[in-house]
Amino acid sequence: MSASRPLPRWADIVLLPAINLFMAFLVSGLVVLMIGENPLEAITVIIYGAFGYGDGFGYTLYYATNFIFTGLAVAVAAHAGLFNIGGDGQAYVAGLGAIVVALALDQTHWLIAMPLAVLAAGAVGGFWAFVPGWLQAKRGSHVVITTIMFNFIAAALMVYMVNRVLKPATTMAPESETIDIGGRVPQLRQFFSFFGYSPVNLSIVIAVLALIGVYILVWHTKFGYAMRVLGKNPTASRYAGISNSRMIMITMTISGALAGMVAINEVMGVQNRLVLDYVAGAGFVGIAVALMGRNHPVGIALAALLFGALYQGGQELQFVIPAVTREMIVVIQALVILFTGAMEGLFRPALERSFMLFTPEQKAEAIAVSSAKTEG
Amino acid sequence: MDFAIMLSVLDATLRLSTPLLLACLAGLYSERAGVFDIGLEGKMLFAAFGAAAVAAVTGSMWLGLLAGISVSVTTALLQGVAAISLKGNQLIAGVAINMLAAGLTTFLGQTWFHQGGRTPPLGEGGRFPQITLPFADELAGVPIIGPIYAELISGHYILVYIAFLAVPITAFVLYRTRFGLRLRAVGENPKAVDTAGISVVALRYQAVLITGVLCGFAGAYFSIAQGSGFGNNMTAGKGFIALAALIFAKWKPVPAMFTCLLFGFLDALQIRLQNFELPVIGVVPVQAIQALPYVLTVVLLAGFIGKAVGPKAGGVPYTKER
Amino acid sequence: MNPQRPETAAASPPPSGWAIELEKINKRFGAVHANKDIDLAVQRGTIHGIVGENGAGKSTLMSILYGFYTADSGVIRVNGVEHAITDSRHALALGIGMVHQHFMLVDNFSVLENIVLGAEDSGFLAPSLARGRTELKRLAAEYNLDVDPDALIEDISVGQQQRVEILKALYRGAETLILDEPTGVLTPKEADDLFRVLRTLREQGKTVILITHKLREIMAITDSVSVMRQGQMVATVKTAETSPEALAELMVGRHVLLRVEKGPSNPGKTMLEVQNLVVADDMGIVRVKNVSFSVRAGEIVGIAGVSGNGQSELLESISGMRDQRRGDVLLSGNPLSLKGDDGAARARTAGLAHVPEDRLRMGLVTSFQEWENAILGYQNSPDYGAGPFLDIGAAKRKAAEHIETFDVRPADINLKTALFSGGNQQKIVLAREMDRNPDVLVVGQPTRGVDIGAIEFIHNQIIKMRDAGKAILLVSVELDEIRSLADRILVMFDGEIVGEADPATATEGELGLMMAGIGKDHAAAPASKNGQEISS
Amino acid sequence: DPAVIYDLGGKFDKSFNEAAYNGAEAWKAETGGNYLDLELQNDAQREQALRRFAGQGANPIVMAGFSWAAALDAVAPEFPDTNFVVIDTVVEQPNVQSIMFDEHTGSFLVGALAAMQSGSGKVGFIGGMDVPLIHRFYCGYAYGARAVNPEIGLTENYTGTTPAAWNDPVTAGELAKAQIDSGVDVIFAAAGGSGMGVLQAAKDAGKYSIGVDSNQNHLQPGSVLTSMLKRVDTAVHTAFLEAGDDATFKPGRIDLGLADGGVDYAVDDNNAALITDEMKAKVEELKAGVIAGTVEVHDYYTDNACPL
Ligand SMILES: Nc1ncnc2c1ncn2[C@@H]1O[C@H](COP(=O)(O)OP(=O)(O)OP(=O)(O)O)[C@@H](O)[C@H]1O
Ligand SMILES: Nc1ncnc2c1ncn2[C@@H]1O[C@H](COP(=O)(O)OP(=O)(O)OP(=O)(O)O)[C@@H](O)[C@H]1O
Ligand SMILES: [Mg+2]
Ligand SMILES: [Mg+2]
Repeated sequence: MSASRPLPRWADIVLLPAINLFMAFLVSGLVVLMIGENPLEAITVIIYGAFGYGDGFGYTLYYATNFIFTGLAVAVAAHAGLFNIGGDGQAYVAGLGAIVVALALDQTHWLIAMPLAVLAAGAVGGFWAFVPGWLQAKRGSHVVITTIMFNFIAAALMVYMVNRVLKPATTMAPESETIDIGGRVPQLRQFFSFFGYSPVNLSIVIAVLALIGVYILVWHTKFGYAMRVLGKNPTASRYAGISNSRMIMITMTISGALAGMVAINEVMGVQNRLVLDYVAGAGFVGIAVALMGRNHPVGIALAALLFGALYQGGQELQFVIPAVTREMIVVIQALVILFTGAMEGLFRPALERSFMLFTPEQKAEAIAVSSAKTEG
Repeated sequence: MDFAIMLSVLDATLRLSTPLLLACLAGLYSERAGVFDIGLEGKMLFAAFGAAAVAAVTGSMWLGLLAGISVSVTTALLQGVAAISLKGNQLIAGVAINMLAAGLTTFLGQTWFHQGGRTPPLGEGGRFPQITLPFADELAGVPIIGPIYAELISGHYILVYIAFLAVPITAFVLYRTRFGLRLRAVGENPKAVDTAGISVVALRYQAVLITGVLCGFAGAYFSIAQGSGFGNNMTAGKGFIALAALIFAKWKPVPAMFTCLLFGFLDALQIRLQNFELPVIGVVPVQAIQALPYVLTVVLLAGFIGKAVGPKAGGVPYTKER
Repeated sequence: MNPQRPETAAASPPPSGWAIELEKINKRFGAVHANKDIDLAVQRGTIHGIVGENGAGKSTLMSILYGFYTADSGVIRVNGVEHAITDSRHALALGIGMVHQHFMLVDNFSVLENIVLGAEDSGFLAPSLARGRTELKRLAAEYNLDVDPDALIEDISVGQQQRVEILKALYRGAETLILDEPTGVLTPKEADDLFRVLRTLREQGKTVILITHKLREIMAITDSVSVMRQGQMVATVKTAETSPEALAELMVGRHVLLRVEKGPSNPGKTMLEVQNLVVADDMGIVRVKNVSFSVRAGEIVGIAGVSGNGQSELLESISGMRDQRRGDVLLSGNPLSLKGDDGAARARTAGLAHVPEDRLRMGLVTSFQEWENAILGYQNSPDYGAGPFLDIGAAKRKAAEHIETFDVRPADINLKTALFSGGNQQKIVLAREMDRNPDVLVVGQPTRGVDIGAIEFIHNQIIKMRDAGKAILLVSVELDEIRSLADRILVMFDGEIVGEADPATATEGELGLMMAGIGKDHAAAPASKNGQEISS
Repeated sequence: DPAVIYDLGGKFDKSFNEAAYNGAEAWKAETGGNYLDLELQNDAQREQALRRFAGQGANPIVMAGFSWAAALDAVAPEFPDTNFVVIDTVVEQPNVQSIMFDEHTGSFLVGALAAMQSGSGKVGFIGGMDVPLIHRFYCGYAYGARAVNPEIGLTENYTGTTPAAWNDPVTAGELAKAQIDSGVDVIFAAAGGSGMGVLQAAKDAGKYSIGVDSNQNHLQPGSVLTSMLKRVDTAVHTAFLEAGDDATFKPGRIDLGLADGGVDYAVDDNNAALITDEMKAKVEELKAGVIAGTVEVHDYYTDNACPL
């Protein structure tokens, strides 16, 4: 037991997650079996639906775009030791920034509207996270509670704004006016017909830039260094002359601004208007994405893609196998989180043991240990 | 506000704070043992479903309650395996449980009852009645005390009384028993517990089991007391509010009760303030009133509570070197 | 005595013989062979010392005996009977108790609760607490171990906490008591008290195993001593038949100078000045009360005192980490602003370097790689990248340089800092703080838990800094260290500087009295008996 | 094959979407034909679902819910040969039929019944999500109550401001209890799935409730005074029968009201005992008046206000 060695790196980051993912699908397969459908067919449909054709892949990417933003939001805060549960609310209110700019500038050109909307959405989302950050830094209020509370407050605020302020008198549905073409983010399909009618849009470029930006920020800037010191050891960061309170406020603001980018994708890229509850829980998926991606941009990109694929593949499943309900999709997603996130250690010991038998010197050690055990 | 309305608000406060209180105490046990639990919501939802499903089929509220508790305990065990034995991330375990509950309850409900995930409405016997305490009717006429006893104290579901009874019991267990001493210790310094020759893992499992039982009560309250039957996602985020209450109360049972009462009160008040007209401003937007409990929580937290420092070893799986 | 103890315990041990025998104990941690074929036998009713460099395997061996680790192979005999000790409960049942290097106490519990934890009589606490209280009173009388049973652990001194650990073991009926570096955190007075307790234990027939880095403690109190080196047992000798020098050589494998060699100081202009400083702690309690002193270039000023008398707050205030209530800290004549929570950065800019008291809590981020810690506090320096960017190459080169000059082992800049031994961690901090050629160096507890080889090195580095004309403020609870390094000694008691002494003339007794708050104005009392007892 | 796409509430919401489902099922039972259906998970799937079904050749495609306007506006021109039917909102495209219900007039009738039934002189309204559509329900209800008793006390509450409000029986139940505590004894629940909580609370307190959309009289027999019917089921059924064929398909806006039975109040065995002949006579008189245009019911949509 004592002599088990850490797994080789590739096994740790590729093999183990693959086994866990396989387990998740195996258990999901049982659920599919329960309703009398063929699990193999189901998985084929999911994979085909998510990656097999342009439209489907486009949808996968569109969902992944949201999850990258919310995942990064959680991750950035996590590096500074802060648990931002408020990504949902931050993304939601950021819609105000996006819609105001988009509607104001929709007679110009997206090259003007989009950058300004990014700033506006970032500012509003950032502000919505800054306040909990400020309360934590100055008043010691636990950021976990305040961000949860701010999710609820955001929901109330947005309903008010949409219904009483943004909704034109002529529309029935609670939604803002529609953005004209000049205020919309171009769709990828305008450049690659491959993507069919899917809503994936240039926001994904922002997402990729955000991934790279966060990587540089966290590991290649002095600010990121300070952030990580704070996250790992707040006493040491004070010792190092880092202003913990300022770091908390700035980090939360960055985190909120990242979450706010969901508004660009949704409001300006897909819906072309502000609708109620357009975030649709992406903020919470972001928590799972960040945790599964180990708070690293590469991991987040992969996890976001996985969840995007599950969302889109799940939708495909509903089309192809009508017996599959949307709740089953949620169950499959939950199982993926459970096996690849929470129970990732399930197969580690077994894997470690089998790896020990691979190289001769480790083999000798393994034998020595097991014989020692029998002696003792 | 006149006396009758006040009674009505306080009466609703008790009803609304009960599930919060049960969930909050549930969370208290595992978090005091060093296991963070954001899966309260999921366990309650599972329990609500299990309770309603069994109560609907058997027509017995007691079997329903038992089922709710068993389902919740099983879920707690699954979470325990992930968070304690497999040393997985406790937060992810909670997130996974919540999602699993959201999906699986509706899915199973639909598969079994074909009512869109709902369970059939419960008849007599399947749902907890409101208990009239002795002499409630006789005393009702007595001024002040009468109505307070008859309307506020009497006439609740038995689970309400259980919830409030659980507070002194929890306080007693935590501060006056061997188990409580060890529980508090393992959340602060598991290594100290280990070197004292007590199994950290066993203790944490026990704590998580109690969490499961209490979440079972809370879930059952939703579906077979307050409601009559299970509805999709009927816990509606109460698990998170309970968690906030737990932090607010600094992980202590009696403050937890007062916090839950406060949250319940704000909720009850919110419901009655929807058309409230302020002198100058006029009718307050309903959204503002609905946001009130949350805003107030933030304000109170910032103004009065200050830093909440949880059990030191919370969130960290215990690894024993061998 | 203790109903929790099963029958397996040595209820009536044989009158003489071995309390503990270890044979061919082996333990590996991955590639590290921490214990190699270790043999050790400890006579009942004696105090047995174990010495060795950092990482020699001492703690591992004792953890095996206490059932915290399981040996890969080997035999353990207790009172001549072989046992496979599976866990701590088992070890306790065999009458083995251990006081760990890092205390295993629950900070927000009372002393009584900590003692009773795990040895409760019944499901309800009240009877256990009542019995604990009486038993505690008895043990306190019998072994001279006074503590307030109702005090919270976080409120009592480290020395008191250690008593609680010992009481915990005795309460459980320990016949053999293992102490892992018990004096590392104690003041001389507290150490004296501890040794008195240990002697009492020996008189009562108990067996004590003592791990320490301080050879004079070995010489003063043990009956026999074992030396470990790189996982092996290299010698076991009667204490009476050896000397500190011989032990040191056995430990390190080379000759070690146990004295600090330094020339006279050559003070220049005042670099650090503290004026009427008043500082409060996190709870708002005033811990530093109107302190004034100054440190000049080229001198080492030592602050002696029992820990918890305001030294920590003083250090934190001088280094910019803690806001002052009143008064000033002047660096090269300029007042240091402590407003906000980034005063430490301003202090560094003003030429101050700070080696913190607690390297793990403050001075290092243990989950970082070594190179990342090599720039902690200096992360904003242009040396480590222009503008907002961090030049990792430059940081790594600097880290490699530190490792080279300070002989940090293993010499691996990419290793996680937690995996370095205490001594090497301390070197990492020192290298970082000394490297910037600061005008003022503030050092807290530089050699806590560090082996003698490393102590020698660290002391020499500090002297070198002084000789290079730096102003050095040294805060230590080790009187020996203060006396051998400082050019002037200030004694701190209850938040105030209660006296100044010349290290050349002041005796340990005089200093000890001042540290206890007696003879506030002038230390004139004769050397106390306690002081002499352990001076070698 | 025809297709129906439910809104986010899900097909078994015991209310609006479920009514659409029932219409489709009725068509299936009647004709033996097959239909496609789909539940949405999020807003982004609207266009995807429309294209998917249209691409598969489904005709007609029926959508339930007021949130379809934008998606349908975008997709309808892409499939000129497919007929679309949307309920509760208006989309002006040559191949789209928009079905609107006069919720205000139906609510007017149940409001009148409520006022007649009330012994306390106070009636209540509990809406689901606080949106204009539900205000329209309320306004009709209030006018109806005032029509029979100008002194009637009215209390208006909403379970919430997010889509979760459609599915929050606990809050709805508490609102009902609060209204009952303040003296209200008849409550109209226009709250989708949340209405269950209102019906339950009224039953527990021995008061009366009014159901919505489908006939909910059977849910708490003897306590549900009546239900405001909004015949989404009939609309879907009719659409399935007629809209698939261009010969019978009628694009443009269609308003269904009292005259054609699109909205109504429900009387069946479960509540026959509650509705006295006198009440029935009065409400039928009002109904005739509304149809004839002699009784005016304010439509919230006309000015986004409910001047009482
Ligand atoms: N938990 C562990 N995991 C892996 N290796 C370990 C662990 N603990 C100790 N070691 C290894 O065992 C060796 C012995 O460590 P141990 O703590 O026993 O040394 P020590 O003699 O007590 O040192 P010190 O004087 O610093 O306390 C170390 O060199 C280290 O390599
Ligand atoms: N978990 C571990 N895995 C691998 N090596 C370790 C581990 N922990 C410690 N070591 C190694 O153990 C050696 C000594 O570590 P040890 O823990 O004994 O020092 P320490 O106890 O911190 O020192 P001190 O007692 O002086 O504070 C170092 O060489 C370090 O690299
Ligand atoms: Mg050690
Ligand atoms: Mg050590």
